[in-house]
Amino acid sequence: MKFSTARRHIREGSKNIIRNSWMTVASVGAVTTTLILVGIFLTLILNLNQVAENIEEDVEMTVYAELTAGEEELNELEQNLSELQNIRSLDFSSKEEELEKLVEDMGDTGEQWGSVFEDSNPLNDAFYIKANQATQYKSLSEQIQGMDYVDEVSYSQTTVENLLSFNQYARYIGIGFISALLLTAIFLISNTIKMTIIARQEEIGIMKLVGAKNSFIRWPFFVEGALMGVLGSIIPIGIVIGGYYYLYENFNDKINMAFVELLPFNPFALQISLILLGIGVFIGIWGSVMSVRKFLNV
Amino acid sequence: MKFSTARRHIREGSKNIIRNSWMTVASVGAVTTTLILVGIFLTLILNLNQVAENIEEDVEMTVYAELTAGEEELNELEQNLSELQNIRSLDFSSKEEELEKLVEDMGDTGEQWGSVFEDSNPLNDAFYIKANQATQYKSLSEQIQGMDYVDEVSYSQTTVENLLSFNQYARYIGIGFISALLLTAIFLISNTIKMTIIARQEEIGIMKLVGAKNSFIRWPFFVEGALMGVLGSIIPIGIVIGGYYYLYENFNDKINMAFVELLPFNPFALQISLILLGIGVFIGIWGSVMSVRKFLNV
Amino acid sequence: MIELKKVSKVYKNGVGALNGVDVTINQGDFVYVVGPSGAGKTSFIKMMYREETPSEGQVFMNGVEVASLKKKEVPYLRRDIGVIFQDFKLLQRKSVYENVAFALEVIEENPRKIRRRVLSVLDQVGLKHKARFIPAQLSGGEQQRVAIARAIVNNPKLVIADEPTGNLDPETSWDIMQTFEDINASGTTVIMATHSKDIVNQMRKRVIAMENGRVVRDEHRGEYGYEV
Amino acid sequence: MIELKKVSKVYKNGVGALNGVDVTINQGDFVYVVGPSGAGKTSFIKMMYREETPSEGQVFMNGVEVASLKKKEVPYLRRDIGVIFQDFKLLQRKSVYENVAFALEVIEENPRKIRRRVLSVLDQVGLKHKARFIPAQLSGGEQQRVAIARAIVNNPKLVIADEPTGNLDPETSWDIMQTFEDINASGTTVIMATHSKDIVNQMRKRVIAMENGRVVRDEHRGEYGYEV
Ligand SMILES: Nc1ncnc2c1ncn2[C@@H]1O[C@H](COP(=O)(O)OP(=O)(O)OP(=O)(O)O)[C@@H](O)[C@H]1O
Ligand SMILES: Nc1ncnc2c1ncn2[C@@H]1O[C@H](COP(=O)(O)OP(=O)(O)OP(=O)(O)O)[C@@H](O)[C@H]1O
Ligand SMILES: [Mg+2]
Ligand SMILES: [Mg+2]
Repeated sequence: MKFSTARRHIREGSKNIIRNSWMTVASVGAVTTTLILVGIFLTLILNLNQVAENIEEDVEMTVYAELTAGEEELNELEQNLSELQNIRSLDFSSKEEELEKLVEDMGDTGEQWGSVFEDSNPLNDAFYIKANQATQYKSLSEQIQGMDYVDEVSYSQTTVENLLSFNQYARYIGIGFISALLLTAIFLISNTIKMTIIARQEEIGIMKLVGAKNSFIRWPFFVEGALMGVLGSIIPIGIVIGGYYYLYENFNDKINMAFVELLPFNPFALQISLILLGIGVFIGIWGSVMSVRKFLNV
Repeated sequence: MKFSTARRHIREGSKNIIRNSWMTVASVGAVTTTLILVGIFLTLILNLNQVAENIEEDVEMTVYAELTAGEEELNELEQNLSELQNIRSLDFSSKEEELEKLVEDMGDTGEQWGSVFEDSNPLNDAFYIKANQATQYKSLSEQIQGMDYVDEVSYSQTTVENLLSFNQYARYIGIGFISALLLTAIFLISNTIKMTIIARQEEIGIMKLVGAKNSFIRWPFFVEGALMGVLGSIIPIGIVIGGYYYLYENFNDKINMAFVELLPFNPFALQISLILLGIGVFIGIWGSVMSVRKFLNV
Repeated sequence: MIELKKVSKVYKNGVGALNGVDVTINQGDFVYVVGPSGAGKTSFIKMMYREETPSEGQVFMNGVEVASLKKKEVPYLRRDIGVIFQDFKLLQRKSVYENVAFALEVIEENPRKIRRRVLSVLDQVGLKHKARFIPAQLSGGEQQRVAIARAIVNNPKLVIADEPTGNLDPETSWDIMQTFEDINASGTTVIMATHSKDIVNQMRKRVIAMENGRVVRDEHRGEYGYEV
Repeated sequence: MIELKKVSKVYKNGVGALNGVDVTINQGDFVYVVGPSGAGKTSFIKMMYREETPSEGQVFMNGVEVASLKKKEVPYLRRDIGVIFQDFKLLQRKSVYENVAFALEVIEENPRKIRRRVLSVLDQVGLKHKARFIPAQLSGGEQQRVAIARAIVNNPKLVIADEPTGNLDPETSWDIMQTFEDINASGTTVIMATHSKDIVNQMRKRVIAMENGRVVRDEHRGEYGYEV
């Protein structure tokens, strides 16, 4: 394609946007509506995902060493533990530290007990382990239980598993929903664009009769589709970013539940804008491609 | 309008559906897609609403009579209570019955205690009250606390209030969502229909030049819109009913949480079908009206 | 009776198509409108059925000023006028039969009568055997004849024909002209814009010659020509 | 060179438009195609630029069988042929200038050349002053001249004109015919379907007369007429 032809296609595509003002409004409207929905859902799901990850990250496993284990044995155990795969962190906490924590947790009564136990500490030395992924605790715990000098491995198994399956479900549903919404959007928009093209079926026919190649006819439609995608994503981006900014400024501090924290505005706003823009442009072009193809074979 | 003319409009409208097969597919497709979403959400929200109502219905308030109150005083209290407004049920449970319940609840250890307390029952006579609506417990409890012979009024205040506000939010969000979805659907579909009419702008212009009144032009479009609505609601009705039937048959028994129970298939399927059909027809006609008007003034 | 009083028309894009046109046409007249391409013939005609309204001056149809009609009244004006448009303006999605029948359906004519009348008019223009076809399946001349059939099907008091024989061979043209003569003889006014020298010169009628939006000649039993 | 060998065409709806047509047209010929409405003139012409393909028989353009062309090759065939369609087929959303320029844009002509050539052709058909208008703002005859300009703008080797003077007054018609003579004199083949007796009889050329889908007469320096 010559440079002058490329310029012509871009000019034509942009002109069409203006000339078929009515159709443009309709198509852009369809893109806008669906992208708003997509944007809201995406924000919701990305934040929920973050919450889920926060929760998963907080899970940890405690390995209690046998009471009889001496320094050497503890070192060996630590060595063995550190050689495990899928481990993100490994911290040692001696029985004295454990006692301190216990005393602290118990408050007033704790102090009395503290002095009682100072000499004959009944607690175990412990290792705190975080796995790379919450799904790995089960197998880790099985491996560790087989090691020497291990008294007990404790991680709230059912909690973790419930949590995991809940998160899993939430993600599946979220992904399913977003996909359904995107499919709907694509369908509706290609539908809309198809119709703008049906309305120009005659025009396309004439172009072909005058000797235009299919690609020559197609290009301005691509440009038009992409432009409509861009136009259609402006309002959704505005709404999502504006709404998120409002939420972030006003509610992030007030939400006092642990784990629940909105994704920081700064990279998130840019990311979601780019995603929405990308989807808009993709849908616009894709809708054009699909529908022009239909009528180029006339 | 003459009868023959009415018949003509219906015939024309139906013919248009077939003639503009491409456009029909596009419009019906848009109706279908959005109605599927609406259908799924409606099902979800109606069921959630039911759950919320079940929960609210289970809330009850206990009024403990003073330990010193004799039969006469209890009768007076019952009289006073039964005169309260907004009360759905009022049951009396004597201190002996209360003890029996307690013993039962406590299981093995209960039996020992039962015999101990048989002679010197430390429990109060109680009245169990259900309000018409969960929101009324607060004011009811205030009224009752002012009555004679009342020792204590107990209803888990915070639980009820949390529940209420949760249900309230859930409903608002649900209604907001459905409305947004419906608006989207209406917008998209009137958009689509508008475009089928843009494509027929020329046709409409010719009709006017040949002496057709606006109403004459409009009617077949109404018929067409209504038919497209009907066609567009078939698949969503099928999906929602089919899916609900499947869920209902397979999962209703397995859901063992209290309060959570799917709405019975039989009236629900019919109701949701009628709602979807109604929305479809309404959207179809409305889309036509809106868009024809635009072009009749050409 | 049709009266144009000092009618001028300037289109939105600034083109002046009519310029002080003063013409009176009586019921039952047969008038040719001739003139070079772009002279304003079609614009002149459009004033009568209110596809366009004058920028200046007035148009009276049977004493009623056309520009003052309410929107609701316009269809009734048009029903009394059969127009053969220069570009046919057929409904592309409807069959030949339906296109012609449409002009009767809008006046809520009885269905049986519609059928009889449409078939008879299609026969008259020689297209009865193509009644079920859609316009795209017809030749240019056939489409033109459908437009003619639609214009005359409801026996209007005025027939306006804009270049009605441009796509017809001489013989078919003469048949159509005969039809116009017949309906004119029965009292219908006929106004016909044409470039056909042969027809104008052989069927001597009143000739209104236009040039640059002005009437440059208006002769009874005139000849084709416009250069003064 | 154009060769039609025993070409028959039956449209999908069962109408037979061509029936065993055998015609050879040499490069540089000037050919009138005449015949009554619905004779098959337009169908005959459509075979050459492959708007339609024969149901039977073959069409060769410069030795290449048209029906055997791949879809991709069809545009190249059409670029060598300038067609004036009976119904103009102008792009309604584009200006006069853009309509004419389109035929040069598709062959990726250099933009400056496009501009020069388009304006010169518009001048030739007398529409330079309306270059910025869209077709709906033109009179019938003006639209027809835009179609003519588009057909000749890229100096095609073959010009096919389907009733190119149907909406033109006699004088403009003669101007257009002069243009066709000129391009024919420079070696371009011209094929013109027409109902204009005057033109055919005064500019004596080869005449192919059709009736009911058959060629009933094929004479050099012939006259208008088809009834055998
Ligand atoms: N809708 C319009 N908008 C702008 N200008 C117009 C419009 N219609 C016609 N014109 C211009 O008005 C002038 C007269 O046009 P009109 O169609 O009346 O000519 P005409 O005599 O019918 O010509 P022809 O014989 O070619 O059909 C022309 O110059 C034309 O370009
Ligand atoms: N696309 C089509 N589908 C079906 N039939 C068609 C189609 N095009 C033309 N016909 C029929 O084929 C026959 C020849 O049509 P054609 O257009 O070739 O005639 P023509 O000689 O050009 O007539 P005119 O002088 O009226 O333009 C006609 O009877 C017409 O009805
Ligand atoms: Mg005209
Ligand atoms: Mg033809």
